[in-house]
Amino acid sequence: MSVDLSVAVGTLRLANPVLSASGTFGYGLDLVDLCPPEALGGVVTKGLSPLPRAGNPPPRIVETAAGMINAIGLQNVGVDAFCRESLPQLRQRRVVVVVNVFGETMDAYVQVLRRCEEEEGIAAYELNVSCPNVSAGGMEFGHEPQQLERLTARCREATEKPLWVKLSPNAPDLVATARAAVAGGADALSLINTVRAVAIDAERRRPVLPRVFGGLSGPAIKPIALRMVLEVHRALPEVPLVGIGGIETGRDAVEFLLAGASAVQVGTATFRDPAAPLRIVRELEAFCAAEGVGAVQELVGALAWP
Amino acid sequence: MSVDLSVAVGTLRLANPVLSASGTFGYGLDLVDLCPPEALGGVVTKGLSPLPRAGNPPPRIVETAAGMINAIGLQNVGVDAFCRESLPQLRQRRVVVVVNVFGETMDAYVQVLRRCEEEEGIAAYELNVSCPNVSAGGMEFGHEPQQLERLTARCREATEKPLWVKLSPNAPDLVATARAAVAGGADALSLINTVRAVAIDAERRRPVLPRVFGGLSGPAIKPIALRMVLEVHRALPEVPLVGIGGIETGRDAVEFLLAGASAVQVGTATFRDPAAPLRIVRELEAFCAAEGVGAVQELVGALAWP
Amino acid sequence: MIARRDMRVRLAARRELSPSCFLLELVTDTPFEAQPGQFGMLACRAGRDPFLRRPFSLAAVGARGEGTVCELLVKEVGRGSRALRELAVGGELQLLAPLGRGFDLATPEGGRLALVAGGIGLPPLLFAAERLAAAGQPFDLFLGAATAAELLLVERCQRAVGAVGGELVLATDDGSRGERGVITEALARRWASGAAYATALACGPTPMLAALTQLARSWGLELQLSLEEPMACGVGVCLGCVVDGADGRRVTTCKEGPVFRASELAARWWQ
Amino acid sequence: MIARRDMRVRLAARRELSPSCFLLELVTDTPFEAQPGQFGMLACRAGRDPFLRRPFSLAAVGARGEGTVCELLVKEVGRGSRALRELAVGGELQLLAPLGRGFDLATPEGGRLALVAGGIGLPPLLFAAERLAAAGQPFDLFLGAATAAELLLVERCQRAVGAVGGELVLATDDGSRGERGVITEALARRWASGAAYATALACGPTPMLAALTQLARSWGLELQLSLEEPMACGVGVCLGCVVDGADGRRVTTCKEGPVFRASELAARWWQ
Ligand SMILES: Cc1cc2nc3c(=O)[nH]c(=O)nc-3n(C[C@H](O)[C@H](O)[C@H](O)COP(=O)(O)OP(=O)(O)OC[C@H]3O[C@@H](n4cnc5c(N)ncnc54)[C@H](O)[C@@H]3O)c2cc1C
Ligand SMILES: Cc1cc2nc3c(=O)[nH]c(=O)nc-3n(C[C@H](O)[C@H](O)[C@H](O)COP(=O)(O)OP(=O)(O)OC[C@H]3O[C@@H](n4cnc5c(N)ncnc54)[C@H](O)[C@@H]3O)c2cc1C
Ligand SMILES: Cc1cc2nc3c(=O)[nH]c(=O)nc-3n(C[C@H](O)[C@H](O)[C@H](O)COP(=O)(O)O)c2cc1C
Ligand SMILES: Cc1cc2nc3c(=O)[nH]c(=O)nc-3n(C[C@H](O)[C@H](O)[C@H](O)COP(=O)(O)O)c2cc1C
Ligand code: FES
Ligand code: FES
Repeated sequence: MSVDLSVAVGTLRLANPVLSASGTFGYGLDLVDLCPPEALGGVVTKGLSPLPRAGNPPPRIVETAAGMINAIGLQNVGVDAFCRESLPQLRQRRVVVVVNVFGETMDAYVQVLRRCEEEEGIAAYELNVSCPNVSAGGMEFGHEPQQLERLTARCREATEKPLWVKLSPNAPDLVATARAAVAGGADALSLINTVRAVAIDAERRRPVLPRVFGGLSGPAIKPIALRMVLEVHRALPEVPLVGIGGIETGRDAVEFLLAGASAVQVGTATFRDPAAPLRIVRELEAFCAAEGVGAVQELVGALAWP
Repeated sequence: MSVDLSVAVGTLRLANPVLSASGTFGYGLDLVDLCPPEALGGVVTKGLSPLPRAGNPPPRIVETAAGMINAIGLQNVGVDAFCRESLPQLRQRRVVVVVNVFGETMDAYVQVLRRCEEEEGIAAYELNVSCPNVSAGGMEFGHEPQQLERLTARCREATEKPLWVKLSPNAPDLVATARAAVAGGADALSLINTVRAVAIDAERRRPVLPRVFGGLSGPAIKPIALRMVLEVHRALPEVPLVGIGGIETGRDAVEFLLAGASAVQVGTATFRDPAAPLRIVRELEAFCAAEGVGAVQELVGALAWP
Repeated sequence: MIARRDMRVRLAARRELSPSCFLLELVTDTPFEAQPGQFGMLACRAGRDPFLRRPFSLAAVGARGEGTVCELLVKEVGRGSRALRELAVGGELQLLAPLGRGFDLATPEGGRLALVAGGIGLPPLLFAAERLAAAGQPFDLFLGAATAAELLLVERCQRAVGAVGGELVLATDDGSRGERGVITEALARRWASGAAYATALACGPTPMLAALTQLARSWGLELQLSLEEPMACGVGVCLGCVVDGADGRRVTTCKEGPVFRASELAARWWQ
Repeated sequence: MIARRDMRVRLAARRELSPSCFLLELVTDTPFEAQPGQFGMLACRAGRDPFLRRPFSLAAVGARGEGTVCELLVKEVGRGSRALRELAVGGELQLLAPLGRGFDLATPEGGRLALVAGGIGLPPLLFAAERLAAAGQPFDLFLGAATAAELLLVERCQRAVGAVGGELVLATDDGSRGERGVITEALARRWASGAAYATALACGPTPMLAALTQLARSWGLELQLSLEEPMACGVGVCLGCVVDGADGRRVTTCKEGPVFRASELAARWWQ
């Protein structure tokens, strides 16, 4: 049985619903031999800022039970280097590119978008709003609905391409931030980013990470991510969602689709299995074939509510 | 080297800092052969309500990566049966008993406390406030600081014994709820309860749990629990804390102590290893001996902040 | 009550029984005993994946040297059973056993037991059959499966039944071996032709148990059922494994079961 | 560049080398090759525990039949290495290899290489030594450990060194074998008595590498260091394994390393 894997995330059509998540697939070209990016629904870039950033000092990662904590600190080559060095190759390979954007001020976000708008071959933008808003005292953009609405609206003005806002699971009120992003003009919401977490070195009596806090990812958080997708989908059933958090298998992807996601992103799983996103596409296809699902799109939001 | 394992949680002295967590050790007597309750710092009972409750329909549990989701629905024998059937034996064994209390109204909490106050052999109370407040429209007591303060104050009037309030990780503002519990008269705060989560059956396209949502526990949540203990300890350094969430080893216990907990509770780990709480006491002792820690109490809050 | 223990066990042998099922021979240094129908909680792999232990009915328990050998029959369905399939012989696991309430094997004077097993429901009944055979108590064994290849350990079952002059009745859904159709129909045919049993002991898929309960009620046959529910602790502390009891209480399968008399369970459990 | 592959490998043998260290012989059906200093990301147990793969330096890679045999030397310190200790022979694992940038083994005309290994830093240097021996390139090997029992594979090292007329210098902190003291002091004594090296290749604990860097700088000796940093992906996509580079950039150990020339690293990396 042949399965139609294509999905729509708002107006954006994808050949299949599996994207690589930001920060776990470089700029899309590091794993061409193990996981060809053009075989995926799309690739979300490492978060880009106007200028290159060195990120946090090491150590930056800690293994946890069925997950890991990272504090990379948004190291990136800067939007300009990305556009010059990676984008042409991605374009040539016909990769669906979603540029992940962050900044410490609203202007910084807009700068990244403006620079990208000069280029061909970008399919959509994803705003990483788990970033301290320097002008508003360091509170994360994604934690305060009014700030988030303004940020989204500013970015909305800068582009007509699909604009995704990536929600933080640490926000006091998830649904309120979701609504704010939509009010500001978001076309879709991606969720979730990493969960705030700490690791402690018992012998040395100090936090493992120099900045103490980091973000938890991997299968450990899957049940939380799935819950959040379901909550946002029930509150805002018309808004396209992109599900993220601990996805490791085709079946995991199905669960997120059923909960209301139109597509999914695979992050940490790629560290354990560099071909994970591609494998998940195949497993998803096999699942649909076995269950008699002709088109993956049918699964989106198809959860029976008891 | 002999290690002094005793700790103080406010005015309550415990022979060691390891308690069994509510809902994972029955009423303290089910595992006397595998994990003698009198060898622990204490035992926290399954949550008690004024009358017996049947809890949720099955299925009630789902395995997840390094954790599980439960929706037991607070099945319990009722406070009266506990006081008649279990408490005398616990008393005889000189077990340090912490009664976990919940209700759907403030009066229900107070009723449980009043009934317990008639008995000897209860060391402290722990209020489970992750319970829908029926009179306030179903919002959980632990999610709204004002309600929580009132509930704590009402319970405070009913007893002079140590009163612990168990915080929910799902509250919009953890530190605000912590402050409210303290303002209401709590002697200590236990954290964390389970994290709201969902599991989906991909083939059947429905939630695994009949009530859809459940609570995630186990090592998967440890990095989140540790972060929350650290956050509350930094905001309220004078308030005794009891750390809970994914503790499986003596080293895990040390991490919570360093983060600011005066004692810890072991929950889900007991399902994988019925002797886990006792093993953790021994591992903690071995850790201290190896690291030259003469008294466990020294570890409490001893994390170096970078 | 037989003392339970959390034991280190070593995989001494694995034998394929069918395309999906295999037998594990686990040995331990310490002696232990169990009743048919009791189970153990097995950590299927070192480390945290799978996270929870899995309950497995004990299929045989006997002395070997100073220690004990314990057999499990396992059907490969998911994470835990797959880990058991992959475990190299010589590998070690942790087993907490024996747990729960087993079958009551006492037969009323001159009465006869029917043992009814569907698919991977065989293990507790194999244990019961071999115990009954050793004690010289008469019984018949009804063994059903989807297809011939999934009828497990038929010769061994035959030996146990034969030792007490009983009958081994086989049935497969596709008729590839034994009678065609489900095993409860085979039992009903025996009953209709006069085979009166004092008690039936059964384990198998829920539809089989449901059909059996209906029949037993209409016949006035006493029935003991071994149930399978998802379990976290296996020792009665998590309340994860409950079923609805006849008295309206929710009862734990791990501690009050896994064997229940049908009369102890809520009628709606069967609908 | 040699193509990397994510391969199924089977544990063909495990050999104890010291109280804490052992050698694994992993075989795979597919041929692969590697350069000394390159590493592989090994999933140390089936399932999710440990969660991340662990990087291990390749200690030897060679053809066996149609496939390849690859040796690792492992020190038992935590979850991953313990799982490797427990893995039954015959068990299968997943290995992504070869990864990263290895040593540059080219020797300037008439020059001589010094290979310096501390403790479990031996594997990449053993690989280098056996390659150099096979190619007839002269080198001396300096091997240090805390105590005699932790000096690994001494005879095998001796054979490699002997093949090209080089010297094997041993040192232990407690003087139980070879020279007393740290291995860098042994190197310094050789240097002082006129042994001029073109380049040193080194792997070992950070204090050893730091001491070596100081010495090399004062001597004007070119130095290649194999670094160990915590890694999540091993392939350059997570940015978890960075160290500070000489040019102020943070460079990935897994992709731009693990072998760096000392001059490529920030001076403060050594303080
Ligand atoms: C008291 C008791 C005794 C048991 N005795 C035995 C025994 O002797 N032999 C034995 O093989 N099993 C037995 N089981 C079942 C066993 O505990 C596991 O549930 C089973 O091995 C599946 O675990 P898993 O980790 O392989 O699959 P999981 O990863 O836990 O499940 C994988 C998927 O399969 C589904 N599933 C679970 N069980 C079954 C099933 N039986 N058939 C089809 N799908 C299923 C799950 O819903 C899930 O979707 C017993 C259970 C109980 C409660
Ligand atoms: C490029 C590279 C090559 C490597 N090659 C080898 C090799 O050939 N052989 C080898 O044995 N290891 C090698 N390692 C180290 C290896 O990857 C693991 O870090 C090591 O095996 C410990 O993993 P674990 O899971 O056993 O311990 P973990 O559970 O990860 O760690 C347990 C504890 O030990 C500490 N720890 C980690 N590493 C060490 C150490 N080396 N000594 C003391 N304590 C430690 C950790 O901080 C932690 O507290 C290499 C690392 C890198 C980056
Ligand atoms: C090492 C690492 C780096 C990440 N960097 C980014 C980033 O730059 N921008 C962003 O929006 N999310 C980033 N994330 C979050 C992931 O995109 C994803 O939301 C999260 O890890 C949860 O998914 P997972 O469990 O599949 O990894 C990063 C995650 C990890 C593990
Ligand atoms: C099956 C189960 C039942 C629980 N019942 C209760 C309860 O009755 N009252 C309560 O306050 N917490 C209850 N909890 C929460 C635990 O006490 C603990 O806070 C939580 O599981 C996190 O700790 P852990 O990861 O060590 O299990 C329950 C947890 C589980 C897994
Ligand atoms: S499995 Fe925990 S009570 Fe039965
Ligand atoms: S380990 Fe991921 S970038 Fe090096």
